[in-house]
Amino acid sequence: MEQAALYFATMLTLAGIYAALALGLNLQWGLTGLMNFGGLGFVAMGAYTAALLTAPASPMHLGGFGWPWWVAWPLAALAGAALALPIGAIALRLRADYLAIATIGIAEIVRLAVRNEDWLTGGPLGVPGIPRPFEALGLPWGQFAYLALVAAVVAGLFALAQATARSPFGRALRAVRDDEEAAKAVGKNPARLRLQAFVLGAACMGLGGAMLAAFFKFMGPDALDPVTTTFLVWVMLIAGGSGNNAGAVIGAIAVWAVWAATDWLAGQLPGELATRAAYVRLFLIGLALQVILLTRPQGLIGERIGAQR
Amino acid sequence: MESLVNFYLIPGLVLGAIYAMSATGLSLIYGVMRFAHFAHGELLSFGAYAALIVVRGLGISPLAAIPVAIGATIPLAWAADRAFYARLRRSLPAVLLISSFATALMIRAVLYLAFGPTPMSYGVGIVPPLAWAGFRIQQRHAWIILGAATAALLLHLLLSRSRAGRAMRAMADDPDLARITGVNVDAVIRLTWAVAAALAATAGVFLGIDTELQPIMGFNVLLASFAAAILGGIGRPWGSALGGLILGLAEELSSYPLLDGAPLLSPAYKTGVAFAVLVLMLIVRPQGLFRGMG
Amino acid sequence: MTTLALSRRTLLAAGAAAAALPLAARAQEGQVRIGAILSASGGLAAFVPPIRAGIMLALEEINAAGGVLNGQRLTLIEADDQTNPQVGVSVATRLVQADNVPIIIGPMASGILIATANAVTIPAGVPIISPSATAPAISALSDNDTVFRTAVPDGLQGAVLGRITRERGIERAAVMAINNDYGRGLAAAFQAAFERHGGSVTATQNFEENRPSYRAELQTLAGRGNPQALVLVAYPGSGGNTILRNAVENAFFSRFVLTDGMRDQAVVQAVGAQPLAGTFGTAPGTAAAPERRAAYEAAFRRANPAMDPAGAFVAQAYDAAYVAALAIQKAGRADRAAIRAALREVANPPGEMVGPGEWAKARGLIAQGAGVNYEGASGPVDFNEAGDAQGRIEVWEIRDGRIATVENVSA
Amino acid sequence: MSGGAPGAAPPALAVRGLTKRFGGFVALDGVSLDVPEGSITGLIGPNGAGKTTLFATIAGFLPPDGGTVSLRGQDVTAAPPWRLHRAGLARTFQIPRLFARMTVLENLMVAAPDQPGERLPLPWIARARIAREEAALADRARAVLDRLNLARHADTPATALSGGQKKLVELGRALMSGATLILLDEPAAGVNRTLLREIAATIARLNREDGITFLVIEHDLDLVAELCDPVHVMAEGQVIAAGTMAEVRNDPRVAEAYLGMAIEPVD
Repeated sequence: MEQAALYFATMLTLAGIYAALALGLNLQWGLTGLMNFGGLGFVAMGAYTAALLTAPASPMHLGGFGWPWWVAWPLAALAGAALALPIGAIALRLRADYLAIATIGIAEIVRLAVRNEDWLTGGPLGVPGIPRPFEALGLPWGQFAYLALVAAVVAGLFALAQATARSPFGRALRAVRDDEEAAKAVGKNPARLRLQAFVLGAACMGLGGAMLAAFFKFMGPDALDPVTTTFLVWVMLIAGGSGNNAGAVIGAIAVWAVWAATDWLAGQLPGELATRAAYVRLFLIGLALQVILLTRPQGLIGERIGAQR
Repeated sequence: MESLVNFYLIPGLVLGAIYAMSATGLSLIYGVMRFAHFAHGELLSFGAYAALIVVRGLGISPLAAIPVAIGATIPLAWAADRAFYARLRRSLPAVLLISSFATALMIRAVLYLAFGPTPMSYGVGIVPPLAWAGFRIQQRHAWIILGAATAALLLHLLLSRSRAGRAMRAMADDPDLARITGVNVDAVIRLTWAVAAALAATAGVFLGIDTELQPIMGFNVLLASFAAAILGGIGRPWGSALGGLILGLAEELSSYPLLDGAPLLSPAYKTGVAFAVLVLMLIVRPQGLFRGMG
Repeated sequence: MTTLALSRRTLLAAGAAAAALPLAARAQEGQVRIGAILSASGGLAAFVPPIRAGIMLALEEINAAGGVLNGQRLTLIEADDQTNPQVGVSVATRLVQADNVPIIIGPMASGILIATANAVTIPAGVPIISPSATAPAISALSDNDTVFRTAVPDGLQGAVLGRITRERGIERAAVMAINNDYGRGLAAAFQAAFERHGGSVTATQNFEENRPSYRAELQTLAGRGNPQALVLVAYPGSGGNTILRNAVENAFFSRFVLTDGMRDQAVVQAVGAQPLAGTFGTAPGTAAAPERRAAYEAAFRRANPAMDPAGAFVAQAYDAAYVAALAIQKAGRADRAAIRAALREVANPPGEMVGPGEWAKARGLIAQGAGVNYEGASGPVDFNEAGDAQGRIEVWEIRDGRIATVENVSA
Repeated sequence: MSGGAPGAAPPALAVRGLTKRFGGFVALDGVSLDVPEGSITGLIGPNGAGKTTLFATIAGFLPPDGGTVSLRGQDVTAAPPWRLHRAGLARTFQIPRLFARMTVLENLMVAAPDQPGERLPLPWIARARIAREEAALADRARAVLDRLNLARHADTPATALSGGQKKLVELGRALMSGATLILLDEPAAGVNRTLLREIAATIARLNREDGITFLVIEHDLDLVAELCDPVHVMAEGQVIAAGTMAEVRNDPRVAEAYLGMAIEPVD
């Protein structure tokens, strides 16, 4: 029974980290209509910032300052925001799909830099030995405590996201999303609002990256890939209901549960089929996305008009 | 001088030709349907594998298999449009973009299931290059450059001389106007997919000839193709083609050993060149080299 | 509203089912489950089918010879890490916490192994045996003695490669290595050994996977310091073949030195036998006694006529499965700590030697309480303090278009 | 009401030599006009005359290529829309642009200028204060809806309204901004007769009771005749005539401009 509880705890921890990413994306896309397809770049910024600040000293990469997580994580969020600031200043003037492509490009460049700047990131060898908060408690309590920490962070982010969405600020963001020209006509400055939303969302992603790095206790250039770090989050947000913070969180948990279940089902298949199962799974993710878009484009719980007050 | 041409300019042109064909299709789709088609890379891969089947089955050259690749890829594009994009035509561009990403996953998965992850190639062995006064070019590279030029010529004739091509340009310029002036929108969309898929399939075969076939081969050039399309002004087929050539050359030339044998930029960062150019472009001239539409 | 309620309920049900399934299937009687984390999709996928075949061969032999413990069947619970550490961590969690396996074979890639071991298996005390993770850093994990490998660390292979390259008359070599832990680590080890033996590396270039062309990199390498050969640390599928073709076609290099990643007949098929004549390389070798190796190869060919028993890490995978089974037998129960403690007892001397296909004998010895010492298909499989098998390195050559083992040397 | 005498208080809006080009096409060719304080000024002309471009350029949506715009004597040429909005200038669109995923009430509330709740991090730390401000804002918005006879639609999603009602909501947004000068782009287009009367009456009342100045683009010349004085006529990017409706109706240049282009439906 303890193993089962641990399994749930691990899965929930990962789902919680994804929920943080989905909340960030919801700020950007759901509330403001910014197509950020470069989530990986911001997650990587946060993850490496936290990794280098908390890991023990090492000649293989910069730093290893051994700082406590509660100092490093806010700085990781800041690092995500710091990356978003110049990108946003350049790219947010552009059409939505340009932003999508530009953000993918930035994410690629971040990935290349992480892989090649050995002095900073340890290159392909990554940063090992990242401490995980509460691991000193051992199993199973350390695991549960970490889950509680992630859950608390997500709850905090959720509360902030709700306060943002329901505030006049959130209303202005939605105005920019629905109709930029009309937003200008009612006195909003779309460029400024977009930049704020973009940077806030990126901070959420940076924080998510920090939690991920601590969970893996390792961060390397292969540890983040676009499918699981960027696109899966999109699936989660769309499935849960973009524009709705609760939708983002529920989408993250639901899609992660399905993802984990398909992995488990694949494991039950005999030998050769199991190899192929990964591809069947890829196909099913695509199909699920299409079915959601076609039959329930607003997601499980869509944005509710007039529910903000 | 010879080494610059042989090892940087010609490979740059070959890569640029492949980017250009892919970017032109993306650009046409964007012009007519107003969304960034993320499954375009998978159209390349699909065309390449379709050609592989006949190359292996009939023992013909991959160049001769291009019609087969085109013939297989066009129905695939139509099917994706029919099944998904057509039903979302009235949605936001972002929704279509996400849908096309989902389509990409599905096509890629099918290719993996059918052919597995191991790279495959059309031919075996090495063919010596054609040489002329120190300049050398691989035969297949000559074919690719010629083939891309032919494709560009055909596309030019289609867009400028045929009624259907003009209708396509009209749609791209102003969809609503085109609609009320009696352009058959559905026919234009079908034609656009056909042209884009044909270009993608050909580019896929070329990529396969130049390197190897893998289900993700198309996705690997997709982002550079987008960058090329934006560079040229998305929605403008000629701008995109030129953008492709520029990026291909820029990517290869970025590691030219100008100073004392050390490359300008570590080749490890080569894939970043396309995006660096793109970001610069967005700062300096966001509408693209040649004004984009819309 | 009804559709919403309905879909919410469906979703909850789906979620609950997803979570409950692993529990329902746990611990079926009459079998002992071994976990395996392989990179069935993603960058290393091409290596997996023969490696899986190696593992399956060991399990089938053991099951056919009476199974483990009291006649229980060994079954393999597989997971695909998609060559991605993040996925690796989550599937390892599933194996450890939901499927409750007592021991895991894999993961294959070093980066994935480090991530999963740190995050999942070390805290849970689950022993893992990787057949193919070769990064030197793995030896240094603080793992409570739970991380083992039958693969030989890159440091050893690089040392041998450096020595034999020099011995074969090459003084100046250019190095091109895939830009990951494997490529960088092996290239560094090669350079150290090559220079120690009086060679010099003219230039090193790390390359990104899956690029359409590598001419610029090759031109850069060929143009500096007049190298006599190209040392290529790569996998065929993620750029290795393309690099060889680019190099041959443009006459950048005519001699190639390769590593285990490129020890694949498909490379010869793609590039051609003639340009690769005289190419040599290293791989984790077999230090196995010839008759043990022969027994394994014959059995493998019977079961998998289309695959190569000498493929990269295949024998290591077979041995990993075999040692795992022996440790379970020795421990007397499918318990993680007991198995971990038994691993060295069954793999290292002292004890009576048992080899591939000799399960019944090993079983008998263990039942009598006698010591056993497994000598496998890849080598003696003796784990040192770091959990590394002390293997040997194979030197191979391409002769008449076929890959042939020349010798097995110790580092 | 007529334009102020020289030397009197500056006009609400003064446009001088405003020019706007799109590539080779000259959309505005040195447009000059005054909107006297307190007037309902009309702007008519055939399709493609540049009227909507003029609105967009005045309101800061398009950067002008030449000329000046001043608001009550202050130069606001090329000022961004949000600055003009704060200075009391609001515009509506030819085809109403409401925020689709908001209720009618929210569409109005969002238009209020200088909302403290739009400045981070106030929404996170001063929740009570924001809630009070919001309640007051909602009351104001309801009062505006009352005046526009839309109170029963307060919680309706904006997309569910008829075309005429959307026009009214746009007007309501302009009122919420506290604008003293409103640019109305075809308030009567696509609106049924009954609602049209209501809109006309509302504009007149707002002008009379609240002293709001209007510049109105309108094709319904009877409505222009009823509401507007003075009236400016544009054709091909230029102002070709100005005066009372009766005066411009009899101007031969105006007749020519209308005949030379597609004939307008003049009832």
